[in-house]
Amino acid sequence: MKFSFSSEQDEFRSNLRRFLADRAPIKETRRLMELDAGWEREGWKALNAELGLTAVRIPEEYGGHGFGFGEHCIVLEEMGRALVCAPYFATTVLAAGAILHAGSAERKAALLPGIAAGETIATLASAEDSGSWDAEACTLTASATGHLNGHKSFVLDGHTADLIVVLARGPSGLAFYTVDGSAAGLTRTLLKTMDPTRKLARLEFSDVEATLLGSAAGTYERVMIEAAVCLSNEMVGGAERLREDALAYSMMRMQFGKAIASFQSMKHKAADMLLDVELAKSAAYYAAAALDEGDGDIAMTASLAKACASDTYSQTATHAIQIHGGIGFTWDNDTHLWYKRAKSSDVLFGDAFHHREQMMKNWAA
Amino acid sequence: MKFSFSSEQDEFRSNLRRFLADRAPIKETRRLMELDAGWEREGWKALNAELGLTAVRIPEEYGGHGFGFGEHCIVLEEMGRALVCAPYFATTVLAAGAILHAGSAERKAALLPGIAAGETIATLASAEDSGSWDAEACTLTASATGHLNGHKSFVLDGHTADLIVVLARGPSGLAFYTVDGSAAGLTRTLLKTMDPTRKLARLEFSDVEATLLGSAAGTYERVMIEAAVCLSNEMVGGAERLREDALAYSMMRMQFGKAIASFQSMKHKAADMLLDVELAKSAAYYAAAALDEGDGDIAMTASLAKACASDTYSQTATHAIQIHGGIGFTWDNDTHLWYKRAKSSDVLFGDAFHHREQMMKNWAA
Amino acid sequence: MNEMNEETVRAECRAWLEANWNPNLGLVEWRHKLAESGWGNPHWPSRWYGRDLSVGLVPVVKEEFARIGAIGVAEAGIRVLAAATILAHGTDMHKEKFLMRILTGEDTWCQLFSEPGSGSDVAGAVTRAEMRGNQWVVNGQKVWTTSAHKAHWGLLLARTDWDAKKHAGLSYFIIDMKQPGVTVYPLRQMNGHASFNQVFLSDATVQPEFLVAAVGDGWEVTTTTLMHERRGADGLRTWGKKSDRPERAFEEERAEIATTMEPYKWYPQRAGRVDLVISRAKETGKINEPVVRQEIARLMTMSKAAEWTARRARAAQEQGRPQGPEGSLGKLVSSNIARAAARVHTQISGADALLTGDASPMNGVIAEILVSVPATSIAGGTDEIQRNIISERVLKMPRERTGDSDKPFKDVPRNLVG
Amino acid sequence: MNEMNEETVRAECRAWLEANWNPNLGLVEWRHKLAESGWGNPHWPSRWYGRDLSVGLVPVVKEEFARIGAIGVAEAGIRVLAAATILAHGTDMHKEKFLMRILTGEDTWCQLFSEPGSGSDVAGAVTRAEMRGNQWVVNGQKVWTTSAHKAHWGLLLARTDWDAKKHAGLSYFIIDMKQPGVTVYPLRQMNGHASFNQVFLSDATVQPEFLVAAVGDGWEVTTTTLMHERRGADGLRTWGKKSDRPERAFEEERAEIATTMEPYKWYPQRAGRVDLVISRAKETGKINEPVVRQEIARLMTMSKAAEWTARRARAAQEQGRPQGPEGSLGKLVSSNIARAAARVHTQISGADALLTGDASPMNGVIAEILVSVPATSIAGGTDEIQRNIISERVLKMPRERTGDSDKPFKDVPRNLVG
Repeated sequence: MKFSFSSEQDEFRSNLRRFLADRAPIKETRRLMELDAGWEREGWKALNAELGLTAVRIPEEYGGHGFGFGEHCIVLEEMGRALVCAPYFATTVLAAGAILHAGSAERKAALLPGIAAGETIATLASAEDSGSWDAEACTLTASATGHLNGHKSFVLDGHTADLIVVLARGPSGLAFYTVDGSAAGLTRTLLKTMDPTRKLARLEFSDVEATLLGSAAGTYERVMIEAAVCLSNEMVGGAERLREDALAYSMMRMQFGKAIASFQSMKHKAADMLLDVELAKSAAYYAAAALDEGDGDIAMTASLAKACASDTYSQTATHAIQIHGGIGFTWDNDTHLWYKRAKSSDVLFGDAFHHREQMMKNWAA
Repeated sequence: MKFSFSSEQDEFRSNLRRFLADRAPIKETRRLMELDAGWEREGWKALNAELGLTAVRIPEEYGGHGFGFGEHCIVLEEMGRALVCAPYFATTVLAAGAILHAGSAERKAALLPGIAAGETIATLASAEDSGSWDAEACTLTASATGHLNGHKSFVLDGHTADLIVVLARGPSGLAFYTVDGSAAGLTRTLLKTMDPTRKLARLEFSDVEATLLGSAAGTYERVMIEAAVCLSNEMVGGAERLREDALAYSMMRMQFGKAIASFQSMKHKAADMLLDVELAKSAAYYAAAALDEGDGDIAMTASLAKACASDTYSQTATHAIQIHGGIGFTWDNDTHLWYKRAKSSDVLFGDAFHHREQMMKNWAA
Repeated sequence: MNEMNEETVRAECRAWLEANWNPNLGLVEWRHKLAESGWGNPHWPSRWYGRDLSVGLVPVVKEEFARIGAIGVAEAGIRVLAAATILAHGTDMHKEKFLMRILTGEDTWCQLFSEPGSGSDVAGAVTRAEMRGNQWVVNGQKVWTTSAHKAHWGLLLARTDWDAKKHAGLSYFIIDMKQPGVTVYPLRQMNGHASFNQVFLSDATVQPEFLVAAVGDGWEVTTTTLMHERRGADGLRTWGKKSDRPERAFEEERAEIATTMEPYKWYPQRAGRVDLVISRAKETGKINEPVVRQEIARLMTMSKAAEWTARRARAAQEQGRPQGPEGSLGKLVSSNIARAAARVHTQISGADALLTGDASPMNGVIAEILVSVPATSIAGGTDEIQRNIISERVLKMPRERTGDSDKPFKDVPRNLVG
Repeated sequence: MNEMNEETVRAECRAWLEANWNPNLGLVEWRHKLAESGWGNPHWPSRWYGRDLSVGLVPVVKEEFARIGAIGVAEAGIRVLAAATILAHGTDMHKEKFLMRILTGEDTWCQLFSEPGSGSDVAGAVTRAEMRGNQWVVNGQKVWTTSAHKAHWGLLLARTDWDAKKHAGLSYFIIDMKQPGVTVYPLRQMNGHASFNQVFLSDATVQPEFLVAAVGDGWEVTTTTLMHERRGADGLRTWGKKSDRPERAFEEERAEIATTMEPYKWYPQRAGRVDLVISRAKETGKINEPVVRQEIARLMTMSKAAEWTARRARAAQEQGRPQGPEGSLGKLVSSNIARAAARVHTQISGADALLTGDASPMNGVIAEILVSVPATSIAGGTDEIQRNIISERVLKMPRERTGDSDKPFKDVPRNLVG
């Protein structure tokens, strides 16, 4: 197993970090998060075009760069760190993942180049009102003629995506279908949520015409495993940023005539936060490497990484607000933006309790 | 509900505390715990006689003082604090409890005066090798002629008791039987355990002649509720002692040229320890008062108190050793004696997880 | 003795109320009458709207008010702290000018203590008051000021001597909030509410007679105010039980309550809404999941034990016995409970915990818990400050060596505030 | 360059081993030969039993030893720290007298640093060494001394100047443990084992030439020893994989391992025995209980993440890149894991967790975990010290102001030791 990044990967990361700090500062996050869409097409196109971020893990034959999860997860970690408002996760992890695993060569050739080029914004609609991402929970149906009826919810960027991959119960079992974002009979509603930086939508399907992408048997689980690993990496990026910012604040904030960083309780908390974040990073990195290397335990590893990232991100965010004191509870301070992202990330694709239960399937008879 | 002790109770407590500090110092605990019996009959008789501790909750008509759980739990808290090695809990809480609830007036008159006078050492044998204190787990049988066959385990002072109350499956269901400690067919083995201050035994019954005490239906649950409350009070006594001793040590122990009590991490830990112990005390006291006042929620309250005391005692003991540093890990330092008592108390009558599950029965439909 | 007094008091109070209580009076008119009678604050000095009654007898009077359903003097908000401070440290002029209008509810007050640079460290205030000509001129910035936009008067802590040591250089003023030098901006919190204000003081003025106590005594006076704030925290939670009777006084009281409580409407969520946990778990069916049951039981254990600890402390106090350490723990445990409750609510509500709109559980209350609980461990003294206080005052552990107590305040390292 | 070196080294080492390795030699005889050849510690200087090899090439040599199954030089116990310290700070006389017998395993060593009054604070040592006549005379008490009863030599830290500041008044000696002034008592731990000793020094003597470095340099030399102790901690865990081959050298090695490992036999329990958790949960059936599954999963998450963190740190190091902060966290996380593992084991074993006799689960191992894990967060630097180190050295937070660094040590408040 690969345990460290190559120097090329390190360089990629530091370029990307500088680029995002410059082009997607937190001020921009605050502007975009107030929009119903949560992002802007022209801005995102321009930002994406410079580094080809949506192309990273798309195979070269479909117009991508053909990198692995190692690189893809670096992008996600940095986007989580910078809290970029963009339909990146939905498009490259969820939709592209489903297409890559379930689509025929023909469908891949039709759909992936647009994603790689940053032209197509896409997503995957699988959970419903029950809030479960398990395949069995799916109730939306597809008829033999490929018409969808039912609903989906908690769909990442579902109200703005051009292309929606939908998990449905079709005539021969669970399958993925593709639907145009503007299809007739499709009603898309932005959900009001507590995390303004990540938009979720509820979709209603009333005889919506769809195209079969491929069977979801096995492939949906695989996409969810990849989603858990990718989200874990996004999460540890956010957690590390929170940790660093809180530490920096403690170094300059004076109380009782000294920097609060000189109080032992603050120092010990900072040490524990470092420990938490480094452990979560190790798990997220290991899981990404395990995906690339085809590790057989990947379902366990993915759940472990997600559970670890969930607990760490929430805990780090709670500590970060506390360290900032009253300031940290204000809207103008940025800490709450990551705090909210931590909470929504915990819930997305199943919370830490869910993933710990999943993990145990690896060991239990 | 009574939320504070009367001045008589306070005085009783402080007399008892002084008495035990004088007559049952930790040196004596160390001596007695090395004996297989775990206590000495003459010494215990003398100590008990002076204050009539075994008589506290026995009704006056049976030779006792007729106090309530308020007073009984003060005794238990102080004995837990002083870590007294004596068959007090087994005799007065378990055996006397079963006799009081299940016995006829005649049997009470026959059995209780000896307990009140400190002549009879008694216990209750209910759990078996499964380590469950639930009535349903009982497999030991009683024949129509009152002969017992089977085994019991984790029996408090079971190898030394004069009188053993046994939970058995009799011809008309679960019932309590009394057995003489020296009965033919009874084999008593001291269990080797990690807590030398609390002796447990395994008993084997091979056609042992027994006398029916009364039905265990309802009464066994009641005895277990009382046991949980009483043990909680014993536990908070130990926890508070650990907390106080660790605090005192931190005040005098110098490192880096100052008392370790002046390090903020030590101060904050001490504050958290105080909070934990005070909460557990409140729960234990409330539960004792609830027993006296016949509160309908007593099953929930007892489990709450036990779960709270379990977590607090173990946590406090862990902190106490840590505060003492290397010294705290030595045999000669006393801290480990309470640490081990905390662990055995957690397990006795069901651990914190078990009692939290019990608690929820109060609320769940 | 006590019993006789209780009877007398009860009889006198009842007689006065039966003769005077009239819900058709205007609220101010009624309270004016009440204040003059001394029954509004019977434990106050008889010279100042009281009856010199011992505090132990106040409940008797309250019972009589409850029996007849009479409205009491204005008791919510910072005005209570203002009254306590003025009673303890104010001049007769202060008492004459302010107390009656506090009791009638005509004047509202705010507290100008906290500053952006000194959160936990109130005595580190750097708002500057200088005597220019014949008046004090104040410059600086205050934060976390509840209801500053409505207040007529402010309790102001300002630094008057920069060569003195930290606590010795402060003075305490009553400042007119309705003057050009005072500008109030709402301060939005992470949960979207704006319950507090920032107050900018730019050459704001205070007449010399509105100094409270002497120049340099500001910290001592502040301590009085803060002590009452801590005591008053309990009151807020239970206050606001409004009557729905139709008469004029009740109608005016309802309006007053609505205005006063407005900034506090998210406070129940801040505490974690333990009261909703069982019912939410039943609604979602999660109450049947063993793992959730454990977490609920842990939370309820902490919550119940905290409640019983508070009652144990109160019982000791009511018996006139010294409170044990259990009395200092309420603030710290409430943080633990709030955080745990937010976690349990997320676990119970699952993905729905994210929702805030109409379709969300309880119209957004669950999500509001998540974004409100962080305030509990910060406001009114952070958890860290609470642990310092418990360890130093209750456990008598050595005090922290601070960097600011042994030199002129001008030389103390402090935050730059932009 | 590197590749050529690796090849040369591999070839040379292999040739030497094939020519010389003989398991029928006595262990000391073989190691003597090996030490002389320089292949026993190839990264040591060629003048002192080494071959001046870079550390990066040592694994190649180890591979060759493993390939042929040859025994290496003595590598366990305090002797390794003694060798490292003597190599760095010793005189030629020290090196000549001690190094060979360290490598052959003939001499065992112990470390006399910790004292009853200075646990976390090694530099606070108060054991006194005074020059009387022509020798040093030592008085004081040391604790936590592994294998002191067997050791021939001790690494001694003692105070030689009470007017100097704390760290400046210390000197470092090699002391003969087999002399009348040295008395060793076993120190029993709460888990019943007695792996450590107390060492009383009563007019024990040290010849002047056994001072290491200069008078007053003791702290610097101690730092070298401690640095190697931290590095060596990993080794212990994997060491002790003994061969079961019948030849004489192997037989003697097995005896050596048994003796050396004796004090450490409870160390696996100290770490919490995470390795047993799944199998115990299957044995007891608890693996099917949702609540237990959560706790196991939490523990495994922490344990796996810690393992991957250690490997991440090592991978960076092996690539010759600077280690990130992840390298300093192993000690602290191991405490968290040990505590959590003990809790999970109790939960899994239920009442049986209390048992220690033959009838107990795994012959008392589970109970031994409970009474051994407290050592993990204390030994080798408490959790508190680890957090201080991480916050100050890794996170660059301000250092604690201590009460002992700015005055003569004789004026520093310290513990009375009875």
